[in-house]
Amino acid sequence: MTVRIVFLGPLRDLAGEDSREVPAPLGWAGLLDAVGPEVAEQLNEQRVNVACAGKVLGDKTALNAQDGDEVALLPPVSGG
Amino acid sequence: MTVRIVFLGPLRDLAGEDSREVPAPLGWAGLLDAVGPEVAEQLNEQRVNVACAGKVLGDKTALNAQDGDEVALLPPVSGG
Amino acid sequence: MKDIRLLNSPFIPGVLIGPFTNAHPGLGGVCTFVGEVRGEVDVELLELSHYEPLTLPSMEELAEQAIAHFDLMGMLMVHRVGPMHPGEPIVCVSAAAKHRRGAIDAVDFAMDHLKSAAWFWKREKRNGEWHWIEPRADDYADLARWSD
Amino acid sequence: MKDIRLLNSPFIPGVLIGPFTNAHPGLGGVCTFVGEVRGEVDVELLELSHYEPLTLPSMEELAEQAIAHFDLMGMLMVHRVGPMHPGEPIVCVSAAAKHRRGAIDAVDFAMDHLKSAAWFWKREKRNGEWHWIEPRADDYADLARWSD
Repeated sequence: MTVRIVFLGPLRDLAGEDSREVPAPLGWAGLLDAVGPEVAEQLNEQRVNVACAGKVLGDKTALNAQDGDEVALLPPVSGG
Repeated sequence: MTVRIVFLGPLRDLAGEDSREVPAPLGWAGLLDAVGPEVAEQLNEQRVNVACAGKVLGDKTALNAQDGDEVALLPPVSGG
Repeated sequence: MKDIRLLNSPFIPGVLIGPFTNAHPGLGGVCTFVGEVRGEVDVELLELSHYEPLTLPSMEELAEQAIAHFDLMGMLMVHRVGPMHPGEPIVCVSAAAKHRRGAIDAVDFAMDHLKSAAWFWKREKRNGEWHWIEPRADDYADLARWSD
Repeated sequence: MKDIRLLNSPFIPGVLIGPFTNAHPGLGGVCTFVGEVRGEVDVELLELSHYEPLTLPSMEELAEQAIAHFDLMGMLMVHRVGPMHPGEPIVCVSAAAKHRRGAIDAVDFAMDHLKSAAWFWKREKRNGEWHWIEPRADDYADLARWSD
């Protein structure tokens, strides 16, 4: 009964790991608790997105991850 | 002591030939006379340009072609 | 024809663009943009990471938008991921259309979106240390051109 | 590097673009447009005529303008003349630059000018008869975008 949190890009360095397993279900408050204060501060910024089960959330604070879901923390991108 | 008039694009069909030699010097009035009424009518249109000795004339009515010059009649282009 | 790929190893754009072009008989024009890892003085290595569950689906969706919006016959969109060296192609976008305007605008549109709206994160190694690259303000401005 | 050519026979764009790209180490991006003779239903042959003393000098000047205005590292501009068949490339413009915006805009600029401000005349043979092609109003409108 777990949710996997995935840290992308610079958030990976901040978290010190690629991913972390936490108990399901997982909401916004639980996510902020689980990732530690530094990552939580980034998550509160508007330009950081959250995806759950392969979908980017329009309102990340409405996160409601269930058992087996992957929650991805997506900092600002830089492709091309 | 001649000027060579070159007919480009559709003007070639209208003139019925690729080029024509006429006596030098050649001015605007002489050019209109030399090319026949159909081509002259086209020449009077703003979108038809005239080049003399490899330069497109800003004011084609100021044409003043000397012996050995080539005068090119340039209808609207369609490249690319 | 929609040909969208993520590649882990170097590629030669011409090898992709030739067959892509030939796949669209009757086309009027093909516009192609190839971006390379710039050889800044002290960059040893560049690494592009991505998030698999989002990256390819979002590129597919971007290509579909471009095809519909610019009336394309086809779009090729190839992006490298992983470590790469200066001088290597990192992205290749190609659009085939009946008319040149659609092909050129589609490439412009796709590149702006890949730069600042696709799920890639770039870092570069200089003097043995990794540095994350954030999008430039210019990239956001370029993207905003399409949001009218 | 400025590489401007008029060609009397068919060419393969990739054969030109590979070496052109390799000639600019340190580039950020290369944008290329290739226009082909469209295979309209009844077109047998297309013929492009030009005026030698003006054509190549005006293409050279156009490339110089583009290089200066869009801060290019190089420009390739190749145009077919003479008779050609549907499906054959008729024009290839490629721009190499540090940044993608310059490369894409330069190709856009060069194509608009080649379409309606370079010394080419196009006619096509349909059912055994030649017909001259005039520039479309769209082409003039495209060109006007650059005259601010």
